[in-house]
Amino acid sequence: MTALQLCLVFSSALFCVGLVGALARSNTILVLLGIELMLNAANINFIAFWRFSPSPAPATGVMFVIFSIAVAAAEAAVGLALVIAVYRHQKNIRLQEANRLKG
Amino acid sequence: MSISDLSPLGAQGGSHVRAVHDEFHGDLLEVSMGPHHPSTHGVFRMIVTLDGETIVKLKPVFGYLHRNHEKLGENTSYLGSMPYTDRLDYLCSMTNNWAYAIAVEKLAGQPVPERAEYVRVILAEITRLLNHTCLAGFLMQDLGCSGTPLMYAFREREKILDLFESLSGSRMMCNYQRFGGCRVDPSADWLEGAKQLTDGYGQFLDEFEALLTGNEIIMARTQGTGVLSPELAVAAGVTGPMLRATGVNYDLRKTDAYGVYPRFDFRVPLGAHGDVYDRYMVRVLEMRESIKILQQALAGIPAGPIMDPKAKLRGFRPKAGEAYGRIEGPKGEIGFYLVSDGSPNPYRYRVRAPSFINLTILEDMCLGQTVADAVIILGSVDIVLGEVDR
Amino acid sequence: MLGSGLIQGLAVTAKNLVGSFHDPARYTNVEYPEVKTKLPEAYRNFPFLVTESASDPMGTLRCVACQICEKECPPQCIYIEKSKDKKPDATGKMQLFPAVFDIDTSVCMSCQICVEVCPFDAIKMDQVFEVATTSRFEALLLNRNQLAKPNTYYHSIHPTEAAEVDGRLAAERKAAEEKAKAAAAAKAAAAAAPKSATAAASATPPSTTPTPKPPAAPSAEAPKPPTPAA
Amino acid sequence: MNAVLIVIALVTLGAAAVAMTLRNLIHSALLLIASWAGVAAFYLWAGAEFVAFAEILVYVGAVSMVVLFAVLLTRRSRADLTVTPDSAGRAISGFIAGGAVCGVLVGAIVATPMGVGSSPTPTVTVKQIGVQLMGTHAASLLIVGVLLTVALLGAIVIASADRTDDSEDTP
Amino acid sequence: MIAAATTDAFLERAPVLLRDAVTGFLPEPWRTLVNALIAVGLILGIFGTLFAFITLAERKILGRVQNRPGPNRAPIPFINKRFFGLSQPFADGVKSLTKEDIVPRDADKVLHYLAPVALLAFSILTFAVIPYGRNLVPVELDAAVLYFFAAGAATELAVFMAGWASRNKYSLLAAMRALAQLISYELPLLLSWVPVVLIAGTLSTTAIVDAQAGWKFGFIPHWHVFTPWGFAGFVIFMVAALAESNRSPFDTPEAESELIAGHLTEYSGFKYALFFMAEYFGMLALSGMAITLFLGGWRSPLPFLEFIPSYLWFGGKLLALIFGFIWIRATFPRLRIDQLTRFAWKFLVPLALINLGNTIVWSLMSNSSALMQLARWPVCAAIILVPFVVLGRKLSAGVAPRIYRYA
Repeated sequence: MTALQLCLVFSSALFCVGLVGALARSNTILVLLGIELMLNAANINFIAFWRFSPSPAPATGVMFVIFSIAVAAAEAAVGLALVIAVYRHQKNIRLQEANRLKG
Repeated sequence: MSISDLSPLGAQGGSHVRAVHDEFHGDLLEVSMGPHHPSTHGVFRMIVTLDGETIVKLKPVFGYLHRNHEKLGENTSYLGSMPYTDRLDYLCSMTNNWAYAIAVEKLAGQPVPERAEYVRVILAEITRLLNHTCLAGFLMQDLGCSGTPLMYAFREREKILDLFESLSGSRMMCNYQRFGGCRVDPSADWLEGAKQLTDGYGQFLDEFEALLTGNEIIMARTQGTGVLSPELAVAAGVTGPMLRATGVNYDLRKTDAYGVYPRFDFRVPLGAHGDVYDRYMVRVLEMRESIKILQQALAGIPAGPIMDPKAKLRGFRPKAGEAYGRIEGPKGEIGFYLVSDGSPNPYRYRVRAPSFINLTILEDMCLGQTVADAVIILGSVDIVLGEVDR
Repeated sequence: MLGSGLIQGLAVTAKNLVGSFHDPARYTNVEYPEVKTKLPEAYRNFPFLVTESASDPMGTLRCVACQICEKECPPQCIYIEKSKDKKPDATGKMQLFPAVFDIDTSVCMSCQICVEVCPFDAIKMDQVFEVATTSRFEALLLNRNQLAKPNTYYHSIHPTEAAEVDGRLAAERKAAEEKAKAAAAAKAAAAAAPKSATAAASATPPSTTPTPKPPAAPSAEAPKPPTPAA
Repeated sequence: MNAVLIVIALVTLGAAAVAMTLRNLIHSALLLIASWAGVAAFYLWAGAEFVAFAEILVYVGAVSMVVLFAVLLTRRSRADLTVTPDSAGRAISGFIAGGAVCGVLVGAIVATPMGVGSSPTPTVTVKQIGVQLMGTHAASLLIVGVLLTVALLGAIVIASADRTDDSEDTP
Repeated sequence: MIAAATTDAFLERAPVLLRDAVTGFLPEPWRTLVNALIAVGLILGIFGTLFAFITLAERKILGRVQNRPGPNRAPIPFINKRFFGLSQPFADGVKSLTKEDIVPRDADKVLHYLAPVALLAFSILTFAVIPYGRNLVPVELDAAVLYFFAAGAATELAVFMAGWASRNKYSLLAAMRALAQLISYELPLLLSWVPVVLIAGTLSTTAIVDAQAGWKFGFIPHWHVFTPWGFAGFVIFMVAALAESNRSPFDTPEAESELIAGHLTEYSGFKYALFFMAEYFGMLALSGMAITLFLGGWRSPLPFLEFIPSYLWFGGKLLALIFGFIWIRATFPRLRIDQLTRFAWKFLVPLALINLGNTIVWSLMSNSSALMQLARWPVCAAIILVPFVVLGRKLSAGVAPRIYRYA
């Protein structure tokens, strides 16, 4: 297996860990963290392809990751704010119980 | 419904508060501050219920230093209670002695020579300097100064304690006043020492204030913190600088005009907001007035006996009756209520301890404030646990 | 402007930092075990019993076991047992003496009331303050052998007060001798009326005035062992 | 070279996997931070220094704090930190879905012939990144800036207490 | 650089020469490794010793400020001389090593154990990129400043771990406070050095120090602190650094009078010592970074003082900043946590942002005529001073000395 393939396997494994977490857990915070892991796995792909591409000059992968991290930070902030808002309304953060649109 | 609506009377018992907060707020955290918390001024304990850092309930617990003071007073001779009064408010033994002596003198109809009255005023005002300086130091320690103001305060306190020691033999437990005068006549050297202390104290206060009074952090921390309304203060029987910081003009030195105080020219500083900053500033200004009183008293002290020659030391049996003697102690009105049945021991002996009564409104001042504020509010009340728990 | 008060505070601390190196008014510390400040004359710690002679402390105790101090002591830390026999005191009068005189210094609160009420100047306040021991009970309970200290020691710690007391005692002794002479001449009865507490009280308070008052020796009344008040 | 990568990958994956199965939320969050640090280590390994430090700064320094804050704010007692066990069905279906995706992805990666890029480690200096950000990607930078601002404001609005609504909505 | 190194005095080159003498005979890959190990050992040794004596100096200075001698009793072993208590740190070290390590029964044992280790590890990591002298930077990184703050950002995690794992209500409150405080002050801390990066055009610490070389008129060094934006940035950086290193007046997480010892309440013995050490390391590292960014790094302030080796200049500046930390601690009381965060968000962050704009104005004006060169001083000073006064007024609204009436 080449280094690139190793990186990609690593990234897909991380993606699946995040996916399983997001699907299997019912705690909203853990679901959010799972999604963060999936985003990180995607970033790993960008870096891996940039690192092993035949012509890495333009540093596009790095740019992508920088923007991706910024978006992930925004997502985490909004997501966790939502978690707190949900908690404020229904006194717990179990995903199944957050089933009302209003309030 | 806001936090301020949770009046201390409405929030009887934890269950009510908990019910309210389960609906509207996050979790409540119940913290037991004390009795071995670094800034509870001894062994005071506050059971504080917190919403985040905001206090929604505060239950003071005291009695860890209870020594049966009043019952002891009923089983000890009149003279024998004098050293015990030293140990009430162990920073201000001189004023405690004086208040007790006044009560007994009232009971027995014992006159006091003029020189002794002057010496008593001098010692009481020096005690006020001592107490207020220490309090400012402790308050700043509670505010988080790393000991600096406290050490300056203690440096000056040391000079005062040296004076006390050379006069009465002990630094803190002076046991100096007697019924009908004072135990020892202060020498000319001693009076000169007191004069030097008085003259130098203004300079120390200037430096102390330069360090603290204009400090933005201190102002931000203390202004608007722990506000006490004059109505509540009067209703709760709060006295002393605590009361005057709310703007109520009540100073026993003026209202009772006991001793030789009417002969001295001094003013009573009053606060306007009743917050921690006012309490601190009123004390600082009071110290400056005390210096004025001291200068006048030291200049005008007459010669003469220090003890009434007819005063009895031993076998002292006042006729049956009752008396309440009070003075303006540094912490507030310190009073002793005595009932005599003609025996060598008082039939009833009761202390009106200013720190204890000033402490009763702690919860009202702390509600809605943060933990950090609770500490400085407690500090600004100026308690000594020896007096609170008795 | 924001920060001016802070800078003022910094200036004060800087002044103290520098001042502590050269200004003795700021740096008032004494490093205790090596350097000790002079104790003021009035300083008091625990009581001791005055004896007339250092060589025979038990024989020359001024204490006559009248038990007034035991009664007046607020924390009741004094325990006295009277002797069965009598021995002559300084004035040559036969007196009782304490067979047991214990002070529990773990209870004593150094209030000096025993000194004030003593009509015989027999108990005085000591200035020894380094009294830490390893044993909580035995070592803090002082018996009369440990408590007895000679008059010269009393002079060394409270010179003014001791001089006054000695003068008064000498005057009393003289008065007693004169009175005894007069009594012998007049063949009067020996018993005197129980003396009032007032005389003792006005005579006892020690004074630190630079000009000690001349001992007001009541020539009419020689101090007698007071009949303990009920 | 590959050994370092494998170690990094195993540590990262292990931390992430354990984090996703733990019942103590604080432990989960802290382990996830470890796994993010692992990802940053991977970036360092790959030569993307700037990205690695940015990852640590953003994830370990900021996102983790927000997560921990959220955990602390949304718990009612200490016992609440251990979340109730999830339903077995949900867990099993999650594993099946995750496993399937993993299988497909790994299969595809292994089966695809990759051009063995034996090119030297590309270097990208901070200056290059800066020039690119301000030049080629200036528009994206602006958009991301706006996005972050909006997200921040939105988060504040969402999370800030609106106590007036509370009274009617509480069951 | 090379030319400078050859003309420099022997002392200036001594560290590098010494290292080469020791490791010069080793083959290449080993040599780098050994050099790295030596660097790590030196940093740990020097800063460990510095930590020990700074704790002593802090207590001594605090003592002198408070008109007392400070610790002066610990004798030097075997010769039994006191020497102003110079061996106090070693006595403290022995004490903390031999004290019983108490872990609360309900504590989260693993985290309780990991927290001090993590804190120390992260704070030591930050030492890697500070240039301690000419040619004396342990790791030459392109994004060194970013690395420094990334490693520093992780320390708050350790504080949280400690507070949470202790299972103590005071510790928990402290953990929450620490999080709020560190998040709040991370922002002004980061924003305050952006102008430096903007002007120097690099994130590398050595390049930033090089950008501050030279003197104007032969006696005003080109340090960033001697510009309006640099001075403002320095002050903001130091205030934020005080908060980041939990020093008075921002020591709310371990507020002694409120929270006993905050997150350290349940720590004893060596773990406590590790925390203590890590906090001082954090303070040292932040001071070192402040020197690098604003105070000209290891450069001497005046040309004729250049004969003093660069690392001594760095050390001198470091000690001066540490003295500042101690002086501030000796003077100020503590802010409340809400005032502290308000100060960060409503005062420091806007000021730092304005300072960033200020820097841009500065650099735009620097390319123009001599008149503009001169004019940029008052202009930039005004740009930062006016907001300072206005924001300060708003921040301290309703807080003022009062006039008191007398009855």
